[in-house]
Amino acid sequence: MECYIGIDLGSTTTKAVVMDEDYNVMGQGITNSRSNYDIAAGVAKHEALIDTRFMLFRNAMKNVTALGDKYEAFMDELERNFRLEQYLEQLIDLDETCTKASENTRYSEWGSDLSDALSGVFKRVTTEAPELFAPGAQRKSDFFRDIAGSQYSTISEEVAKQAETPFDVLLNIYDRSIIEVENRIYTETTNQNLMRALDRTLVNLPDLAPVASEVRTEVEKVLGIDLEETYVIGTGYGRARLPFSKDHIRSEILCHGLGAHIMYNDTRTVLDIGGQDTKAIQVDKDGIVESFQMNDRCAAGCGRYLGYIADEMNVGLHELGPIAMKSTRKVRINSTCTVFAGAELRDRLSLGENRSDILAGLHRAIILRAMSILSRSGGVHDQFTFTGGVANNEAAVTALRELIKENYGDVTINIDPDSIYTGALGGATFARRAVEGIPTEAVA
Amino acid sequence: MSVQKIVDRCQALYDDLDFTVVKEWKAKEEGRKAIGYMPVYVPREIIHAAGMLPVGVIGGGDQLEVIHGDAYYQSYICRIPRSTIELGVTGRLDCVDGMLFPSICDVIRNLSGMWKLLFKDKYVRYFDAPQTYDDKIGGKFYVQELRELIEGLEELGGKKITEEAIHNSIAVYNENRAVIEDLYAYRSKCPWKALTSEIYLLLFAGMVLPVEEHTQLLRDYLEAVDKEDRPMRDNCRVVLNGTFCERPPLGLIKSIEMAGCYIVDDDFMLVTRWLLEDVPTTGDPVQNLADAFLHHSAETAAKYVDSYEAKGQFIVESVKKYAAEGVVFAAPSFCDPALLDQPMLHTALNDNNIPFTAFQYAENSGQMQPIREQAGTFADSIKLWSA
Amino acid sequence: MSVKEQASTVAEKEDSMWKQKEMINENYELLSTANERGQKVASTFVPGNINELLMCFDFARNFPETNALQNAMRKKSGGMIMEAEKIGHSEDVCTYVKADLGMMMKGNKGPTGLPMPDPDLLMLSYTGCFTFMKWFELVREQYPKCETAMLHVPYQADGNITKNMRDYVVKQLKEDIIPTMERVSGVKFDIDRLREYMIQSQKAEDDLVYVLQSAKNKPSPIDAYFGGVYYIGPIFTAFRGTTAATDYYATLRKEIEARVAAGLGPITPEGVMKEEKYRIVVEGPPNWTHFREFWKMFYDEGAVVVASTYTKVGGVYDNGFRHDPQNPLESLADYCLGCYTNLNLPARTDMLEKYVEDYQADGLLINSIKSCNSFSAGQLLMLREIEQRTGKPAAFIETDLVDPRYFSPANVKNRLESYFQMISQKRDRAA
Amino acid sequence: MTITAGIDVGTGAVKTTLFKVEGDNIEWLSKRISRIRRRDPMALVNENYEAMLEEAGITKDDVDYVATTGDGENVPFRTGHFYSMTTHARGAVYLADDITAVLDVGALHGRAISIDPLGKVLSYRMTSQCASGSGQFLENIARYLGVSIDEVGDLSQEADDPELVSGICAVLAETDVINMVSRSISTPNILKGIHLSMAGRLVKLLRASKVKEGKVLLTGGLAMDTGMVAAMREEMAKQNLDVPCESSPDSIFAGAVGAALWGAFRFEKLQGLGQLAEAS
Ligand SMILES: Nc1ncnc2c1ncn2[C@@H]1O[C@H](COP(=O)(O)OP(=O)(O)O)[C@@H](O)[C@H]1O
Ligand SMILES: Nc1ncnc2c1ncn2[C@@H]1O[C@H](COP(=O)(O)OP(=O)(O)O)[C@@H](O)[C@H]1O
Ligand code: SF4
Ligand code: SF4
Ligand code: SF4
Repeated sequence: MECYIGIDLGSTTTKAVVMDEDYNVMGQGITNSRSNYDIAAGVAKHEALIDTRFMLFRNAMKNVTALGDKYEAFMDELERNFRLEQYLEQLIDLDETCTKASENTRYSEWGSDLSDALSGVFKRVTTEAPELFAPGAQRKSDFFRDIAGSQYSTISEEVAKQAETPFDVLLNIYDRSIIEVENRIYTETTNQNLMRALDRTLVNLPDLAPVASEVRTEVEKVLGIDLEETYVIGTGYGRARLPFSKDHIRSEILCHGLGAHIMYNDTRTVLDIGGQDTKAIQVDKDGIVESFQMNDRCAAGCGRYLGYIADEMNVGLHELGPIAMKSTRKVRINSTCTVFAGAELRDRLSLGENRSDILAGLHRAIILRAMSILSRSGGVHDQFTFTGGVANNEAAVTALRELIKENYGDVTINIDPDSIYTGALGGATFARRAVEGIPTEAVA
Repeated sequence: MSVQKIVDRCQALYDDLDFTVVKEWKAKEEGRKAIGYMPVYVPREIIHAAGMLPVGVIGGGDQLEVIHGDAYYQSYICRIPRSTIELGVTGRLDCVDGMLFPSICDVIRNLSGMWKLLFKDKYVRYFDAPQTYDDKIGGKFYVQELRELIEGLEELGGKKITEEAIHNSIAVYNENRAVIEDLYAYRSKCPWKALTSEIYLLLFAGMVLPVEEHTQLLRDYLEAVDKEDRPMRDNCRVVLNGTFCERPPLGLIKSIEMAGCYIVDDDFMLVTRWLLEDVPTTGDPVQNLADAFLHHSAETAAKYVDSYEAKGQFIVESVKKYAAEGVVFAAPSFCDPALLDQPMLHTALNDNNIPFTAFQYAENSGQMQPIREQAGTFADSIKLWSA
Repeated sequence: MSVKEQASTVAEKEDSMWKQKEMINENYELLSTANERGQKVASTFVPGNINELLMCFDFARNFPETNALQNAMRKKSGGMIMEAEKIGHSEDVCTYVKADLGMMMKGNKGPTGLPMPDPDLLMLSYTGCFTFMKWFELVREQYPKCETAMLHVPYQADGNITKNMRDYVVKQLKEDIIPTMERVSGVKFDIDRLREYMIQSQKAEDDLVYVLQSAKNKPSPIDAYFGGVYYIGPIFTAFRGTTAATDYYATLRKEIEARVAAGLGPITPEGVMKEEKYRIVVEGPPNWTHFREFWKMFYDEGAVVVASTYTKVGGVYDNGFRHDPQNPLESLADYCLGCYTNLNLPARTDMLEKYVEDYQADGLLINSIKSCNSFSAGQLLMLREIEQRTGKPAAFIETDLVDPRYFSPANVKNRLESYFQMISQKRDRAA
Repeated sequence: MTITAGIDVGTGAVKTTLFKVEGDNIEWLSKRISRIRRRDPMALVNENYEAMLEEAGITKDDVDYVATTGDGENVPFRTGHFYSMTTHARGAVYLADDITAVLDVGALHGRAISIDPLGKVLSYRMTSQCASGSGQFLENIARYLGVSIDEVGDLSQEADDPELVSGICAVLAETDVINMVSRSISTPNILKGIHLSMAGRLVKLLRASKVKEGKVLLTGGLAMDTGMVAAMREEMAKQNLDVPCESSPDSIFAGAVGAALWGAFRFEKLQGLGQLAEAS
């Protein structure tokens, strides 16, 4: 199958979208950005190709009529099991890497206590793994670094209390090892993991026994399809460092503009809040960029700010929005300096202000900055599309809706659950067009 | 009236971002007009003589959500023009019929042009002042500037501004200046009674109230506060400098007081104390205003000091006059005039063995902890080590 | 490649470049020996400079702004700025001032390494920038005995020069500045000498205008920003009114005429530009610390600057103004009043609009300078106005004049690339 | 005899000290430090304070004066509060001899304080809003690089070609560091680069606070970082600031020490005046 791929190398996350020759989105992949850009791009692309494969499974399974109403349950189980296999595979790697790291002489004073503590930690992390991927389970993040990291640190804090090994040492071993682990791509084992996930699924869903062999054949058939990387376009903050030629690179402004246009044809204004930058883009009816504005060098009020806050409060990024939504009273916060956000938070908490209220104020402060950038780019025109990671945060979205209404009246606001992929979608579209020979003009 | 009541009233005026009192004043009589200005210096007497209300516009403070204003300014430009624009584009300044932009700095100068582009139907004037103080040269230029202002306001108001009217207005403002002088003298005598956080609000009230009413309000305050029994604290006495253009947040003033400093002189809303002597009420009033400006006006970073020797003497004098123990410089971030001026003032203070400390603020600064710390250390060092 | 080498790659191409380099070096040499030779020295600012008048009193002319930018191109300004910040200057204020003060503190060696003289007169031509006033107040602290002459040039607040403004400036010249200069220099004022200089000024001004307007050709034979800053060098500083300047501009004009005839594009540090893909109007001063790197971001993409406002800071000539030997003092007044940063925002906006139209530009780029409130405050409104009035796309970047810390190559390049791609995307559709 | 406690509530750690002062005789009874690490600082204050009293074998009632500093204004049982620079100055004079300046580098701020021999603050400078030169930043980067905080110093000193960070903003500096890793710059060179960048700013502060002779004592958490101390020395030499720079093993306690000692001073003064009740 011909695959047209867009990769958006962002400052926090790297996203990839796979498109087929008819401009259908086949798969999406995401990973955390890291110092090795090639790896980040590689992992995101790999993830998107896995997602594509799942799309093909889904299509194929529809043919297995015998599956009937068990189709959904089957796909869901298969996917979760696959994620679990993937997680376990990396966990084993992490365990080995940590163990090796712990043999370093600098930890020798802790002796065998350390290796005991470590193996204790990993035993629990591994035992608890299936729960994380149980049906309906909420994960704090989609990234191995975060999921494993939070499991590891919670468990090791407890372990450290009982054993004689300080928490700091355990944490340090993790910090050292995770870098190595996340810089490996596990491409070869993907198919094995899939097959293992299938086995697990068939065990977990005994009802399916009658159709098991038929399902297995279909899965194998899909695995046989070659996903050919026909054309790849890179974009995003780190694009200059991608090993791509100039023809394969587009500015993130154009990609976001086009991506938003593809998602919502009538979009005129696009706001993207990512980890380190905020962009306001005005596009015309064909998705062509009319003007754009970005935040200046100060990173205040971008997504990373929320990251700092979440760290400071020891909650997951996903939980920030819901906490802020509980706010009942308005608190005005003026400083959006990312670094001092934590200090302000503490200041306010010590003055007795409520956590939800402060968080709501912080979200509003971020959106206020975005509003200024929007205003600078020429305001908000119908329809308005909000993209980037921060669009996943309901408190940010709520503040945005309020402020748009206050300042620009009734405007249609589009927010796609997949909005974080907007740039990559634009990139994939450019990739498809490049092969078709359409320079930049919109076809949609 | 009790002190609390007066202060509450001023606080309400301070918090009102919609200039309701101005609207009310205008509504009282058909055809009334209001003229906005940045309260560093403009000859309010002339606006008053035209029968109009001078309205001091000093940004939006820390409660205004600045959305559009930020769209017009880079991050390295001070706050006040953005909140002023915000007030303008959100219609809050619709109640002023014209704006005067005195020559304070390039930011305000350029803001005058922006106002022209943004509010095409308003009277907008950049009010230039001479930086050379020879009567025959700078004086002549300034008199002509004043006359052009008079003509402009006459046209806007549709009626002549008589000499007599200007004389009267000068008298009214002389009176206002005199009460403010009393207020400052009183605070210097009993800084634990007339708190600076209150004086600041009182001066702010003068930005939006008719001058006659303001004068009365100040008198009431002086009378009421003298009767109050307020605890005296073990604080040191400081002159606050640098706040002449962008308003410091009230929290900043309170933080300085809380950290152990009594402010005994300041440069808030200088327009109220710009002219240092009574302006004569006989003779050519325009000439009188020009003379006062050229020869008897306060020093700020916005004004050229024409000799090396005189530079910084104004603040040294103020320290002596108000028996201050030190100077606290609080300049708005990115304020070129104030920040470039400071090293020279530091030299003058050093030469006179006057201690000082310096920090920056913005009208919407929320974090007072570093400021408390710096002011507190300054106060600690004066308190622990003096005498 | 070092800055010196860069300059020479540019210089190798044309005679005018050599000439200019010599002139500048010579002036630094003159300055370095002025104190010993007993020649009086005046320091003054580029906008609204009264060079011809200073020459009437035999003053050697020192331009601190030029020193700062020359030091920046030689990568020396960063250290100087730090030096000034160490003695308590804020990070927030204009870096030209700090570079100048820092240079004094670091032994007062000029850009070419020669010592800078002590001034005898601080000619504070307060035109179009408030910071000038503070700047010389600060320099005055270093030279308490040196006289300071203030020439206050009022702002063109309503977009025109009123009689009151002109009279005020002329009166200051007559009654204050000239007597001060006579006193400091010991030379008697001779108005005919001033007239003679102005005849030279006029000629040079005519040629400069030709050169700058040659960018209306397609392809443009010059880059009116990166090349332009070289072209304005002599006339904006110590040379306006000298025959050396007149010769320079005559030579330059011939070279450009030849390029026009041959249909050549501008010369860049890497040779003649091949294809003119984008024609841009630029508002705002350039960055000097990474000048070459900055320029490269343009010519690599085929972008030519066809008009710029920075080349009007030391005098707006393309609207017809010339120094006038018949009315020397009045024309000096008009010159000062007419400098670019002394124009109000509506006038500046009109000027940009006209440039975009007259030079058939693809759009406007604003290089917003952190240091300079005079230029920068209000630029975002100008940008919006130009977009609306011309329908052409505009873009905004932020750098600084001489503070290397504020030039973020990746950031600037990212925005420029996005901007150029946006122009081409729009153009593809139009086609 | 006066028993006095000093409590320094920082943004990174809570430090407490206990002293017995009798005229010129100063005896350090006990000390405690806890990294805050997202815990409630006030709970840590209580915990530390009680542990400290227990260690010294005294009760709350034996303490004559409890002096807070840093963010300790809200500690309910304090007797009085002194501001950080006042206390760091006093603490420095106690911790080392012949000090003329103190450079306090904590979790968020840097402060340069020039003092006289008795610990009087003559002038000072603080880092501005931006936080790129702070302990927290270094800690974040260290975690990112997988280096523990007590390892940072030694690694930094192994650098052979340090790479400076542009350092306008901590967030962007973080990106800078990620870029460096992607360009395979070694960990020691990155760490040293950060140290040097921070030191560059801090020396600027020192110069601005008019330190010319004598000796500088580093206080606060980063004084524990040998790489930072080395970088400070290098930068001072580079910027022609010709004074020695030292750190003390108890540098991180400087604020708490100073607070306790000022507390004793005030206690004696107030006792003399008979105004103890009002002490604040
Ligand atoms: N599920 C989520 N819930 C809340 N916020 C999120 C979520 N996912 C991402 N974010 C926010 O989005 C930011 C990253 O956005 P992204 O568009 O990926 O940035 P970039 O393109 O710069 O890498 C994070 O800093 C975080 O604040
Ligand atoms: N042993 C150590 N080596 C290096 N840095 C340290 C060490 N201990 C603490 N720190 C740093 O010191 C900081 C805390 O310093 P401190 O002076 O207590 O700051 P604050 O007073 O703001 O809490 C922490 O952010 C940590 O990075
Ligand atoms: S430290 Fe804060 S204020 Fe400074 S640039 Fe970074 S985010 Fe902006
Ligand atoms: S704060 Fe300073 S720079 Fe800003 S407008 Fe006022 S005087 Fe000008
Ligand atoms: S503010 Fe601008 S015009 Fe003024 S000195 Fe600085 S760079 Fe020059």
